[in-house]
Amino acid sequence: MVSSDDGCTALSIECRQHAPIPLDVSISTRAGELLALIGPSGSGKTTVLRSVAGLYKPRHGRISVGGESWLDTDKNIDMSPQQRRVGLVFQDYALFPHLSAVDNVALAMLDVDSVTRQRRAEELLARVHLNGLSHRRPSQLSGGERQRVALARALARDPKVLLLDEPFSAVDRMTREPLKQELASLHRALDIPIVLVTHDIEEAQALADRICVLNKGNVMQIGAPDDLRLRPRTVGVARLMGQDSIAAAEVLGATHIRCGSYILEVGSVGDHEAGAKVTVLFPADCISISDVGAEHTALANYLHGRIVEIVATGDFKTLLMDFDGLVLRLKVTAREAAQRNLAVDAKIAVALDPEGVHLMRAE
Amino acid sequence: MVSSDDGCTALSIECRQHAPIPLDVSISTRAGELLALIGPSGSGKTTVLRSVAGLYKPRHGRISVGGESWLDTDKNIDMSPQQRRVGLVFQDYALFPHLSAVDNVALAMLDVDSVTRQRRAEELLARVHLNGLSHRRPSQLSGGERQRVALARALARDPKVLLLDEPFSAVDRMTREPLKQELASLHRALDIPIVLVTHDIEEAQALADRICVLNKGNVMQIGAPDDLRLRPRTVGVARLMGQDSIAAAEVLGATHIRCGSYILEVGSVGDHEAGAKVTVLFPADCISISDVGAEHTALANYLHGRIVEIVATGDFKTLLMDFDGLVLRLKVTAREAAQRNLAVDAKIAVALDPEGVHLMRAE
Amino acid sequence: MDWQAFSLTLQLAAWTVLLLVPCAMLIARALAWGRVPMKSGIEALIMLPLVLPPTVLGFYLLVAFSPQSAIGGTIKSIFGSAPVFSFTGILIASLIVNLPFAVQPIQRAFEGIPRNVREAAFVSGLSPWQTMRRIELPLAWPGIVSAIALTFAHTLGEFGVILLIGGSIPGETRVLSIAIYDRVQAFDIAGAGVMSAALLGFSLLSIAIVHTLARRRGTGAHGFQ
Amino acid sequence: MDWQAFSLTLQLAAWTVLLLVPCAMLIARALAWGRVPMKSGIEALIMLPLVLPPTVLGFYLLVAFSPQSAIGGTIKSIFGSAPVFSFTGILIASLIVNLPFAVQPIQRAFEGIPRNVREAAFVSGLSPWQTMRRIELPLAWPGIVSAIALTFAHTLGEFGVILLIGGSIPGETRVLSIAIYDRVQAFDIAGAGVMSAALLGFSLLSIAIVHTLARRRGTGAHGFQ
Amino acid sequence: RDDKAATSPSAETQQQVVPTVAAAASLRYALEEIAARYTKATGKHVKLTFGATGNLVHQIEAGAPFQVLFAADDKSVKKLAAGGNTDGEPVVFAQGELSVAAAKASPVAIDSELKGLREALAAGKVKSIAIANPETAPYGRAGREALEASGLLKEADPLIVTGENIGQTATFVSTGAADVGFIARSLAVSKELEPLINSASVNPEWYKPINHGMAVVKGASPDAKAFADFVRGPEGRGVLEANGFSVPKS
Ligand SMILES: Nc1ncnc2c1ncn2[C@@H]1O[C@H](COP(=O)(O)OP(=O)(O)OP(=O)(O)O)[C@@H](O)[C@H]1O
Ligand SMILES: Nc1ncnc2c1ncn2[C@@H]1O[C@H](COP(=O)(O)OP(=O)(O)OP(=O)(O)O)[C@@H](O)[C@H]1O
Ligand code: MOO
Ligand SMILES: [Mg+2]
Ligand SMILES: [Mg+2]
Repeated sequence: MVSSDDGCTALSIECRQHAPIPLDVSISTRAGELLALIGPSGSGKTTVLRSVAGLYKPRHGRISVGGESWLDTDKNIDMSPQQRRVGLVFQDYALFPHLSAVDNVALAMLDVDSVTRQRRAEELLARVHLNGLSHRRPSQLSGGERQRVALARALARDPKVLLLDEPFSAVDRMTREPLKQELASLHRALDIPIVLVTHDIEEAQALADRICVLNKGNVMQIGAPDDLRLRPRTVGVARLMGQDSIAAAEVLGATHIRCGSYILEVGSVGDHEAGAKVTVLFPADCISISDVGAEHTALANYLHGRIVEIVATGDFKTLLMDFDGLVLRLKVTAREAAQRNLAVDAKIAVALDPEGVHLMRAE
Repeated sequence: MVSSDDGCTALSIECRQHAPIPLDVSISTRAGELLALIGPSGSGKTTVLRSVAGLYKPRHGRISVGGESWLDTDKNIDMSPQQRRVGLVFQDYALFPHLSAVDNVALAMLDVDSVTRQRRAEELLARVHLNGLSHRRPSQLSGGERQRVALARALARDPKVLLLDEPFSAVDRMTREPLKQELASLHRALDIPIVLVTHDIEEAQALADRICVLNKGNVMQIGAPDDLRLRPRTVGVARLMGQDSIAAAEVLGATHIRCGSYILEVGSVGDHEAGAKVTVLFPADCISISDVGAEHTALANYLHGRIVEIVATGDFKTLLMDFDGLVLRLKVTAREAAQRNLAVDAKIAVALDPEGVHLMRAE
Repeated sequence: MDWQAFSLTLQLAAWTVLLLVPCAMLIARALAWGRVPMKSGIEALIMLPLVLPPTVLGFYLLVAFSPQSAIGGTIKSIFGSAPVFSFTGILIASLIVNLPFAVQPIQRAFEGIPRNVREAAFVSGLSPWQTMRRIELPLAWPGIVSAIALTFAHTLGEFGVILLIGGSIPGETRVLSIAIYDRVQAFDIAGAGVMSAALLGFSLLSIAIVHTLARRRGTGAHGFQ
Repeated sequence: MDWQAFSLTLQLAAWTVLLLVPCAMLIARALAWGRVPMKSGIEALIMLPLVLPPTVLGFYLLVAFSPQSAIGGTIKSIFGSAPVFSFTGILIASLIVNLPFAVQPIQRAFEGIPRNVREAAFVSGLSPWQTMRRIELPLAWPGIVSAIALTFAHTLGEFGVILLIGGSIPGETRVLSIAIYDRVQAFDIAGAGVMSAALLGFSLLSIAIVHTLARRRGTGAHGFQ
Repeated sequence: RDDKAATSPSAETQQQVVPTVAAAASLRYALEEIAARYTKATGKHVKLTFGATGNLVHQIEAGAPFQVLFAADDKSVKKLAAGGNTDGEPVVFAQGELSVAAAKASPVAIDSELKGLREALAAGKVKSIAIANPETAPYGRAGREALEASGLLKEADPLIVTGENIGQTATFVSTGAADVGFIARSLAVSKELEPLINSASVNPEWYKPINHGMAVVKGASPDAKAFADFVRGPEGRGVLEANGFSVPKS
């Protein structure tokens, strides 16, 4: 069973079906945990949220919150969305088109008396920085404004679970920052599980306690952000997490692999046998730029090659480096790039921290 | 007049009105230029795109493309959306709900014979990585899948201007990367202006030739990405561009300002008078971490203080540093943070490059 | 001008709308979203009164309502009189005849409400009843107005069935359409003309009012974006 | 069973649908989105045939169509015969009577199409005509089916107007509803029953077919998400 | 075959060959029988259309292709003639008799002097009395006169329900929807209605004679005129009398 720790598994989701939308997920979160759900487009993230909210019923499934069973297809339990008390931000907002922003929010609090309701709705709108627009209809609001009304509405219900389907996708950085802080403080204040679907890995890493990676309806990996970033189980997870320095390699022994023309030392090859073909990830953390010319060639994991391409994005530059066919990508600050005179076609040398190098099953 | 360079201003937009949506923009782009339009939620980005497409008619306006006048309220010219030949990705996709993905795309090519049309529609869908889903209806597609159908449809028409309203907001990093590359190669291949509305500054910086910042319907600044990042005209622009190291200061002379308890050397104070109150931005590029303890105190722009907070997001850590009340934010790679043993409450010293420090009007 | 017939006609139309439209909303909603078994069959059944010539329908109702019949007899034993030749009788007939006019437009309107807007209501904790009152009805408003207008107007003009089961009793069953027909039959073309004009003017007025209402309350209902 | 009346009725219903529904689509579309001056007035005017008792309408049509009148005379001088007491006559009457049934549901359906879907069509280069054919009509399909079903069914059962201007001439104007009424008046209840049952069965069948069609083509039309 | 003819290209000529005749509802059974005999005797057909007299007159004035009108009264044919729509003067070809009738299950006893009705009224057992519209249908007018002459009108008036024409009034009575009614004897004695009701002729002194007028419409064909003559001829008279009409000496 899932709730092995102390019985207070806050949200536990199990869904299994083949068609029409393939699903095979089993996720459980602790109360007060913020779980980010990421995965390629069409991987079933929205479907999982809808299942939790009671808007989609998987063929086989068990969903429980704080010990209360919301869905159990074996026992024929299926609570209605109303009974489930979730706050859900729809990917496409799904605002009530005939109601003003404040009424959209107030309507989620029908159990409260009408004066309090209006006041609290206004407060919630202020919290998502929509003061002054509360009497506009959705059709008179911009995309980002609509999304924030949807967020306020989801919070209004005092939910037992908060489900956010890309709640910040339509808002700019300046608007998003305070919203994220709202979410973080909410997360601290409320002792409820929050599931956040997002395409922004940084956002997921910054906000989430754990990240769950979905692909084609399957959970690829679930764990702390750094776990997924540094020790992804598959190449897919690695790429989703923004890691691009990936290469094919062969296991040589307990601490060595052959990668292109290099023999590299690694912390551990895990349970890969000698001779096994593997895929290897070099997380940015384990790559450090050395000074070229210094004769460290004897040193383990010292590579030298050439800069193939430099892509500048804002304060950072992404280097594409070729070490005899082993291609690594590294993001450095513009400052460092300037100090080191990094330029296309310039020679470059890097040292790889053996502990950081991560082996995965071959693709 | 706008088209001063060589008469080949590809797209020129002028819109002015007070109500219901305040607008006062004047933007012109060159053929083949990719212009990113950024700005807070509700600043009028969608409205500008709609005006160009002919779906919104500002009170006063002139819009012309490649010398052809699409709108001129003074001369009573107002071409229909059909005549204008734009490719537009709607913020909310606006797919035809009764048609399959491939038919959605094919319908934008009615001038082509039906066999070619189907083939090209399938090609376009493949280009946005939707192979195999081409016979699904929008209601059977996930959010990101829908968005990509919308992108394919916008490309189908062989447009004279491409207008993209957050075309990647609903797709994950792995799906987005190739799409961005599609866009970049399209941008190189097509000699048409592209206007991209986005909330992702990195995306804007990576893809755009120039960035235009809108706020409340006004153009705040328009220029090359680095221009905006390093020399924003206002604090608003700076923050939108992701720059957070901002402080109040007083101009002392041609090359010096007082900022908190420090007197800092700057490259130039521009046209700010001595004694003027200004707001000063320290772009990340001009901040370098020095070794603490080394007695550089005499050196200009050498600050030492304390690390107040470290926020880890993926490969990076954001340091919040306090130098006697002057608060700076700096994003460093996790590697650098480890090498330097950066930790909360540890002492830290930084040097500020006088050339990088940027002065703005006081807020 | 037969003012009594005029007021009777209005009463009939008003009662028909008042009684029928709420029922029609429930039926239409069930047909739009409910898992109704044999949906097509039921939909066809609702269309039935539209298909049957009014006099045929009238004849069957006459037979059913007469005090000797099972239905008429039962009603008589309960209410003291059979529904034939009474206001109650023509009201029942009018309800039956107008069923399709009331149900069809409302059903279409309900079907037009996006699924996820209703889902949002469920998730916001609105009971099915609250969802109906606060979300579905306002959004279906234009369709409901259509139904009200069609039903009201059609009742004003209803003739065939009432002719058969009404018996043209002044103040009880002689509605305006029957009165007008009488005038035509009696070659009193002028009298028929006056009454027709009155009916016409009144109907035009009420339809215009209802439509204006529809536009007012319906604003934004079409603003799905 | 009066097969002649049966086939005549079908022809009338078919022609009515065929001629009326396309016009209704144009009118409904203009009312839904066009800048029509005096929209409320026009809408009320379209509702008019619904309001007027069929016999009143029939009477006025009778007067208007008679060879002595201006309209009837003109038609006679063009087509060689006045439209009264002919198939053409009852067809014209049927078109007028059914106007509201055809326009209302289609108008509601057009109004329900999201604005940005139409805008997307414009931006995709579809001319207004192509937008109508490829986007609006498919999306308004359920409403159009409603209109077809209402019009077809209502014509099958139409009685009052035809009674007045048709004159019950076998093979020309004696439609099924009139034939049934005739049987009822002749106390040939069995004969009326057989014909009613036939009419009923046929209508139920056609309505069910039309509704199934609606569901088929309409799939996804409500999938706005 | 009849229906074939109607849809064939020669429908127009066929219709001219077979004249269309319009008649009031009260004449239905008598005229159907006469038409059958006419066909038997001459081999020629007529098409019969029945309706309310008022409607039929409107239709003829509007150009309906009816060639002869047999009305339920004499006023309408005179009106038609005054409008110049007839060929020759209208004539009264039959006189109708009024019957009082009730469904077999009705609580009202039926007799010529309306004693049963009087008792039932006194006992409050009558809820409705059906007559045809007195303004437009002569049998309705006669029914009202009979109630007045018998002194029952005051009590009966609130209970009166009116049918559009005499056929519909008979429907009210035969279905039991109305407890009692005044209808044409020609209908009351017809084989369709007879088994359903009890009926009796009303004392003829209680109402003014009911004259059925007939007119040949302008432009009628010789065949139509021949049928009109046949109705007034000996065979027609016989059938009319057998169906409860009396035929005036011409
Ligand atoms: N009605 C349907 N019938 C069949 N397949 C469907 C249906 N609805 C959705 N799908 C498919 O199910 C898969 C999962 O959809 P879902 O919306 O859960 O994806 P998602 O992870 O939320 O994607 P995105 O990030 O693009 O929103 C998609 O591949 C989609 O095409
Ligand atoms: N019909 C309307 N009436 C009045 N104001 C409107 C209407 N439609 C939009 N607005 C307002 O106009 C402003 C600009 O809207 P627009 O959609 O152009 O913003 P945007 O920059 O695209 O925002 P976002 O990034 O959130 O999509 C918003 O403040 C919005 O509230
Ligand atoms: O059908 Mo009549 O005109 O009542 O005898
Ligand atoms: Mg999704
Ligand atoms: Mg926008």
